[in-house]
Amino acid sequence: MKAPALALAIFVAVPFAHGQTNNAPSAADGIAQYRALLADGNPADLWEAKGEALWKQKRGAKNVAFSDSCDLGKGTGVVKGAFVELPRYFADTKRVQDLESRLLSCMEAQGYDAAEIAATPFGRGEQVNLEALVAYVSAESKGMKFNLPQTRPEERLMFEVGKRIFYFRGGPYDFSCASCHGEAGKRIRLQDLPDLTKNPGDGVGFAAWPAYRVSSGELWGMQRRLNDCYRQQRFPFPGYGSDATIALATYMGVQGKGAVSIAPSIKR
Amino acid sequence: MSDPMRIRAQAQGSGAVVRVLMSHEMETGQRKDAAGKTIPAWHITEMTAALNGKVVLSGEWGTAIAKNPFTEFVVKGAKAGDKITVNWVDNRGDKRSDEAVVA
Amino acid sequence: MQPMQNRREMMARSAGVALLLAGAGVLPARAQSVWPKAAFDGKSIDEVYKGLGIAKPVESKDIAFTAPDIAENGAVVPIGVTTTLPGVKRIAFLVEKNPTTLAGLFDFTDAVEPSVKTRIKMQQTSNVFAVAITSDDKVYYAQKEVKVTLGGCGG
Amino acid sequence: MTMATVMTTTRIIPLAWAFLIAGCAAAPSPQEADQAALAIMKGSFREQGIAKLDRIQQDELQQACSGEKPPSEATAKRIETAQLATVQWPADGVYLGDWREGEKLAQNGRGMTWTDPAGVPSGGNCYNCHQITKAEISYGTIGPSLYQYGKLRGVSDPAAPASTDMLKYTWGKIWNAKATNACSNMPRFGHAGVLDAAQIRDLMALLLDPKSPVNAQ
Repeated sequence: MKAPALALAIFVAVPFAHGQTNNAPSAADGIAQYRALLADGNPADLWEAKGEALWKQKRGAKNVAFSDSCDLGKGTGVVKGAFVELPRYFADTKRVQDLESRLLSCMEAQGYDAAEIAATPFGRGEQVNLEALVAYVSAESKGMKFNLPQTRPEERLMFEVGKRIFYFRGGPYDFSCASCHGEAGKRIRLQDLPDLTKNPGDGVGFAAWPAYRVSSGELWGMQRRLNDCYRQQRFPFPGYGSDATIALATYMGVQGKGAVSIAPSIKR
Repeated sequence: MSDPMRIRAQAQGSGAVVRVLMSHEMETGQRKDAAGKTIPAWHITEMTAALNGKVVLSGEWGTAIAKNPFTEFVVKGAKAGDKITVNWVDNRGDKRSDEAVVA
Repeated sequence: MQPMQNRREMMARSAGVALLLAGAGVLPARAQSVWPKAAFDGKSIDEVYKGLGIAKPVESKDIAFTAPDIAENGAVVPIGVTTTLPGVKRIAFLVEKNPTTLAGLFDFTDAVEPSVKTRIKMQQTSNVFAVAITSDDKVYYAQKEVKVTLGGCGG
Repeated sequence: MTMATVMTTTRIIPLAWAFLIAGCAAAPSPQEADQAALAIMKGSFREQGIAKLDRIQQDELQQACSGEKPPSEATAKRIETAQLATVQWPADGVYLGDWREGEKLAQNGRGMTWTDPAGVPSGGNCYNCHQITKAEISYGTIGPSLYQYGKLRGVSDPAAPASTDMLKYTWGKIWNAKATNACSNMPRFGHAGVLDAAQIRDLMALLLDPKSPVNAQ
């Protein structure tokens, strides 16, 4: 949580005029005001705390802690700064991996069955722990700028693949990611849609996830975010940690180079 | 067992601003599960906050307090190093107590 | 009649707190439950007032009640209240169009500012009330309409 | 579900890497990236509920409209002609239904996701992208505003012969938006079987009936 404003001034910091609620601009103001009020105490904090404990805890059949075993790209046990450089290529798995798929590899090294966890529905079993871990790992890079490596051919291929998947239209509605996120200044209902074909700016789009989702009261990582995008696109189900989702994350992360991460944020 | 609370207490002016996040479902009792059965209400009923062991604020809550409740209040005269303790109990009798030191 | 009911309840509460203070070093848990079931069961503003044993409140400009004009999601509506009224011991939050009207109550001692922020659920667009009760049983309120909208795809 | 579709473990080397011959190329060629993207799409999804894998088998239009840039004018024209031929016009010549039902459909964003049961009629999703009535402030802006749609287009009497062209244009737009704009963001509601003719009549009434709040307010 941020440092609170002056004790009794806390309720006057609402810079929006009341009274006009029947046209679009003031509706947008109203939503901005709502979000400002919410940002003040983000329940993602609860996941962060849990994730930090999990990171340091000896777990799995091999009884090892991530702090002694998990390399997120910055060295074993290093968390700070790792999030804003993912997805990236990992030599041990010979894959480009995003945060969630990398955490799965680390869990596999602890003795867990990664495929089984990937197939577990969101919000159940070890998926609950993954949510806490993504909250913690992302929080440790809060305020840092995205800077995904694009030095290896595998990383460049994933960017190019991600771009193509972003524009891939399918399903009964002919939707692609670009249908909603290909132009600036658009919204669905009252929800602003970041233009993800460019750098949408600090703390927007890729730089705003993981996030606490107010609607479900759950912490969503990018994997779950993309999963629900594809559900709404009327596509079939993207596998957790599948290459299509990692390619998309690579595309968005590279496009967002230099954007400041505010994750874990709070979202509708 | 429930997850720990997050309590932040920050000295400011002549007191301290305390912000508390609790981990709780706060189930309304109005929702139905996939099988159409009503999910029973499950919510925090009472909370207290204490400064150095003395209750300064308490709350009685119903089902319409949002999931993972957030509470912010201002304790007069609290200073750095003072202890803030927060307790809650829910309608199943589960309870939790956590504390933080004013920074 | 109603104020008397309220006084009884306040006395019961004071007794609880006194008991607690007597046990020095004990964790500050309530000695007994004070959860006012009748008030929380209330399905209208009037039923809640009755359940709390308070008279109909009068509107006061000395209660600063903050709530968003529009809530993007009714599941979490951030609200806050602060007041310059003297002797406020309790603040209640009521949502007129929720299935049960009373969302929550906060009880203040002299050791805290009469000011609190919380988050409530709203089933639909409704008036929300912040009702302040003073130690001499005077009752005041402030209100605000919050529009609950559908923010996303709705699928 | 099959575990093989979840490419998360170190045991499975994704097919796409086969395109990185010897790993010496600094950047993949566009063709390599195209092939890798298709292979990865194929390997990354599984069916769930009513959402089967045929949904990522693209038709010609979807393929042509999946580029960073739109297709050539000639291709677009050819697609539009083919799509126009798919439009099924109301057999009885009745274009308008009940605007009240249309408003409900416009509000409804459900249908056809993997969490939707089979056989439940879909909504129109209209407010997700369009302003429609003055009363609903929660509307999207991906599509143009449809507020006063009929009024602004001079439809004061939908039954009058002068209105026929506008009725047909609007019907065609809802049935198959790609008939007039090859890569439109709008779904092909009639053609794709999202909405049936009766539902489209109700949406038509919402837009064109002078008594509908779209035109009357």
